[in-house]
Amino acid sequence: MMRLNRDAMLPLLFALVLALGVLLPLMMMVTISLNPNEQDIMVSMGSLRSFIPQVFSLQNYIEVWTDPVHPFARYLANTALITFSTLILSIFFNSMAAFVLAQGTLPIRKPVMILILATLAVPGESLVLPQLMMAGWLGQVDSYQVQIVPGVANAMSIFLFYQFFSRLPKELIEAARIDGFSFFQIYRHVAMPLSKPVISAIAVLQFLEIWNAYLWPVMVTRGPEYRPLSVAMSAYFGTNQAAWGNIMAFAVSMAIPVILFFLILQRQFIASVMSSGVKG
Amino acid sequence: MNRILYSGVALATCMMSSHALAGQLTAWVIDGDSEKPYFTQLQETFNAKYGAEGITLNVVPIPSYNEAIQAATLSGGLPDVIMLDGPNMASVAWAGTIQPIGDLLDPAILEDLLPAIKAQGTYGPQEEFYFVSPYDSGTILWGNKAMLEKAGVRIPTSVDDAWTRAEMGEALAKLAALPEVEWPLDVKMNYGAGEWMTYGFSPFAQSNGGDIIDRQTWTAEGTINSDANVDTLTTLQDWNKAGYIVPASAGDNKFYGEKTAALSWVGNWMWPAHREGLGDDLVLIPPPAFGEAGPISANGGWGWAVPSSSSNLADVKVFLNYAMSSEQVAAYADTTGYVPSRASAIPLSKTYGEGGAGELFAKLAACCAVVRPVHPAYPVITNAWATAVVNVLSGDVDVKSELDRAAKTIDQDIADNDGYPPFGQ
Amino acid sequence: MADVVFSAVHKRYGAVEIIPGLDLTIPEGSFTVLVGPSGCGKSTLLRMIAGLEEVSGGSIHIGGDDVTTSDPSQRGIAMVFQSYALYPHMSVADNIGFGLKLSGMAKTEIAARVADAAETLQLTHLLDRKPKQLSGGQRQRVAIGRAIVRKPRVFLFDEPLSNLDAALRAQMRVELAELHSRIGATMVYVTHDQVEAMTMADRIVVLNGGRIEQAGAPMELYRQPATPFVAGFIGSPRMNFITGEEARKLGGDLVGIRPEHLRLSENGPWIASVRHVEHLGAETLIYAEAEAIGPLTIKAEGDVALEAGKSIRIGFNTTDLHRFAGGRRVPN
Amino acid sequence: MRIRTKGQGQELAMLLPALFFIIALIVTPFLLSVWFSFTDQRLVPRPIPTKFIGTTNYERMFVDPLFWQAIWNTVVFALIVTPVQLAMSLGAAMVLNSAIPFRGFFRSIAILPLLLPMTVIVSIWAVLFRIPAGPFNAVYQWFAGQGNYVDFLGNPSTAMLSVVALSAWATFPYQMLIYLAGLQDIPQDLYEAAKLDGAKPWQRFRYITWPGLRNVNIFLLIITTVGALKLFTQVDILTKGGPNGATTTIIHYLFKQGYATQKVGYASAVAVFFFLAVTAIALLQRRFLKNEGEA
Repeated sequence: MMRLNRDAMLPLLFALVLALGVLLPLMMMVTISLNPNEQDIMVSMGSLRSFIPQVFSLQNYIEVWTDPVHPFARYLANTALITFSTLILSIFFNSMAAFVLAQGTLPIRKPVMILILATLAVPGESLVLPQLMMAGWLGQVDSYQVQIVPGVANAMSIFLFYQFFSRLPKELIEAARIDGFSFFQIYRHVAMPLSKPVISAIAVLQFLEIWNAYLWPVMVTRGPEYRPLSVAMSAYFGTNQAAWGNIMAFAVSMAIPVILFFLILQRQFIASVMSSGVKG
Repeated sequence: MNRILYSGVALATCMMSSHALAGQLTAWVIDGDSEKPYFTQLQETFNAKYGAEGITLNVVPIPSYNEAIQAATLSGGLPDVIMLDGPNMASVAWAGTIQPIGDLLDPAILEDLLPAIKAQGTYGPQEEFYFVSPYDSGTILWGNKAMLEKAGVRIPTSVDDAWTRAEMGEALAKLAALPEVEWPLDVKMNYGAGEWMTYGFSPFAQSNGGDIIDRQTWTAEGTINSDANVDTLTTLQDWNKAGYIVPASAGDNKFYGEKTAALSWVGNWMWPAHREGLGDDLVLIPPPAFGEAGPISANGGWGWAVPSSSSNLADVKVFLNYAMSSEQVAAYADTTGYVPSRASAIPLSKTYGEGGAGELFAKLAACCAVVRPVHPAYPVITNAWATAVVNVLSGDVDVKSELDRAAKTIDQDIADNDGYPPFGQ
Repeated sequence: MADVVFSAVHKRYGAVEIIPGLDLTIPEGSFTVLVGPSGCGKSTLLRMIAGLEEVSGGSIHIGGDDVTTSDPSQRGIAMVFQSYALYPHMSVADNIGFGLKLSGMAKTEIAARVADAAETLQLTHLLDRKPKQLSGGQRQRVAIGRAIVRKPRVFLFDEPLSNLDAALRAQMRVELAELHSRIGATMVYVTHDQVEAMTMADRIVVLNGGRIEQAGAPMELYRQPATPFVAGFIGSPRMNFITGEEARKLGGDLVGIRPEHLRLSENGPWIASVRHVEHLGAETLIYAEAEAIGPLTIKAEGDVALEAGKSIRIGFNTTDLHRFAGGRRVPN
Repeated sequence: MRIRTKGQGQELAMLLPALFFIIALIVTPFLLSVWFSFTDQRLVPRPIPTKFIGTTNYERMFVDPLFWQAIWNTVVFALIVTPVQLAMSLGAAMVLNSAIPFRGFFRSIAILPLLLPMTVIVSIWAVLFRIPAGPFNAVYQWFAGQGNYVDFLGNPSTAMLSVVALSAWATFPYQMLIYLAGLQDIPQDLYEAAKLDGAKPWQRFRYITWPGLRNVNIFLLIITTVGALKLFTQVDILTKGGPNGATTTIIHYLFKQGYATQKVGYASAVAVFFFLAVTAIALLQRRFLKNEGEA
């Protein structure tokens, strides 16, 4: 065992309080999800029993996963497809544009940059209604693309890439030009390989944003064909009688991919969120 | 195993386009636990009967149904047949999203429909038939017999001896005094400011001589904020202040689950849960007479409509007449606990036939149901009223000014839409 | 022919003229050092040769070809940067060979050239490493290797030694000079350090404010600086300057004499008091205040026993005086 | 310039896709909503034509008490949640930056709320807030005695505070991570020097940590405030803006008007107002903080 010095005792105590504050609600989520008996869930809510699993039944999970009206697998596939398509397209297009803005020679860079900075100030929430109508006019409502494309237009992502690219050493770019790289090749072979930290930062933040998106998908999807998990989950609240066991099983099932994704990328994730704003 | 297989089939059908091939019908239906078995049955029996003739039916339950319809309306992706909530029909018909179905339905069926159901489906000054519901619904007071008896409260058995408002207030006071009772009356505040607030609370207003809009002039001012309505809602507010009403955040199960509420004011759909929860203790009590008009029950419900974009009308006709056949209407009622919408189906129903447990519901539907206003502004009307009711029942707000605001909202909307022509002309 | 010829080259940034019309020929095979204080335009000049900086007017020829608007990679040049500018994500071998790969050279040929350069620079055992894993001197060599493999007509160096410590710098100076004599290509080298210029160059171009103050062999600049600026810039410690009445007595508006040309002398003409003495072992630097003349630095051979406050007399040969009038040298 | 026209063509090709998306999906809808705000545009097509109605939408908006209530609620929420969340995040960051055992493990745990979708978090907290016997009320009853309870979500005076608690819990790890980065940027030798000078922990915080976090604080203050002004999801699922409008926020109001009752024109007026307000607040904060920094 590690020897604790007195200075570390108080912070450790706080850390334990913090961990409990975070974990208790989550333990409750898991506990309820493992309890197949709705009546029992209701009765035990509020007592210690709702935090420590008494039964380990996967019945709620099986019900959630095999519900024919809410095809969990389909929702999961939709969510994954939407999330990863958005991520890939967003990172590709936005980094490319940011590289031009940061290192290019085009005279329109300045007005474009001002436009990007201005759009950063537009709250996305205030745009969904006109966006919805535009999607309607274009006949794109209820599709994958209507959920992917708006996420690709991301001024924040351009801005973060721009900050990173403008801090690339000038000499590195020049060395590449002397080596005979075209502008695109410098982007592709020099800038992008060096951008792993900022890519993972943007990827993780956008992943969370899209994976958890709620408002827009509610508005543009009509059924399981294209709906993501977050909307499917809220449908459980719509029925008159909330089945807490199923809701929590759904919640756990939805959270697990995110937690896995996070565990895989944990180091980059922490580093990236930390670098996402402050240093700019 | 069956379940997994079934979900696979459902998944596959979901992935298929909803646009109709000839002979292939798609119907969107609401995604409710109590309706699910009926729709499964509907699809199976329909396909068994008409599959050989080359007509197949695909019933798709849609979660978050209203949002889905809105999205589909915007994108033009509506299927052959949809379900709508009855009072919203006028708004959708006005927008041109659905088409009249009076010519598709067998005249014998039209003839056989309960009057209130017919009224619910009839739109506009031309009185065209746009919408047909396989069931009717009603609200009722559900009671916990043991508690009522313990508190020494008289239990009415028919519309004629229904409680008066004063009597109900006394009953609540007595029930509240019981140690096992936390809040005596559950009025489903947990449903939120949605359709329930109109469905469930406008009957009290109508019983007291009020309404939510004048059905001749289509103005709300002077009707929704009438003295009668202020009086009605003030009583409810007083009951809430006295601690008689289960609060929104207490959850759904105080009456049938935890049994800390003695009465519940809610519709037929809770029948299965109530029956299971209370067993022999469950007693059906007619709606209270809030005023001169006596007991009033809500009515109406979800039903079938045909989008304007639907072109496969020959097959749609087959489907509608099948879905509205006496057998299917009775089956819907028996599965869900609702009242059959066809007079000829009522005797077929186990629950609502003579001497059935739900006879009271059937009688209410015949005597005391008031259709919610069939007007394109209904979504705004119900929203304004529901907001007022929820506000009144969740705190110490001024009833009159809440209702004044509702009146203003509604009249402003009607004016904004030029009176919703051809209405108001 | 791979000489570099500037003809009437201008450079402007907006309204600011950095280089106001400059003519310069850098002879083929020379090791030419562009030297001057920061902001004098020497880096701009180098970068214009490389094509990293556009020319606002005039033309640049390399080996007779007009390259004024050519792409950097088309000019037959290679450049070594101050920060080395190695691609951090590539191995040493890839860093050296990537330019060749882009030009479409066969893999075997690339490998041979990389091996060759690595051999020359003693990098063979480091070829698989990433730049992060190398010391400063090793990185410097990789940067040079990247230049060598291109077999350029002209090598460009932009202060390549300034990130190294003193000992390594001295060593690299020697290595670069050897490299030059071995390949014999034209080398253009930018530095602000006159010691580097003096030790490595066969030709020095002193720049000031975008103009050429003087160009010539190192000792020529030392012996016969054309302007007071060159006189003050070349040589360490810095040349002593005398102005005013005393200068006129000696034959110019401004008269300079190098510290190594002053000596302590019983009968020297100038009387001074010692303010500070630096003992360097082989030589002694004496900082003194001379009557009517001002501060003087004297570099004396060996260890001279003196302390602050002492009065001394200072002598010199008049042939060692550099006289300037109107900003130009007055011939002796 | 005469050179590199080919290179510039390539640059244009690289810039245009993203620029197109920004213009098509942000700039165009924004201009559309400015236009809509002067019309009686509806969401779903209707049989009567859409009209230009001047500033009617704005006039109605400014006299609707619900609108002002929504603004008031939003401002109250932002004013409470911002300091609460920042204090929480800074505290957590300092704890997780100190030399405690299993620090990495604690950090991983602290980040969990950030990984959960808001829908999931809301469903968990809905259980926590339950009456009369949810976990929070169980704790309350411990102090206040059996039979007493607080209707956290049903009581207008506690509903917004409940949303604050939930929101702070849900997103504090983001601010915490940025604080962690900020703390790690403060040179360690400053603390050592302060210790040699005999500074107490509080003084070390006051004179080294706090000034060292200046830029981080400005950044977080702005993004937390702006984020708070956009409050919607939690409220929409948990309280639907109730009770009595106590948790109606601007965005929730906008949606009720524009989506539920389909009055896109009116909602656009709210959106334009919201945009102006958010921009003004961000600019004011920035200016104010800048001035303070220079003084």
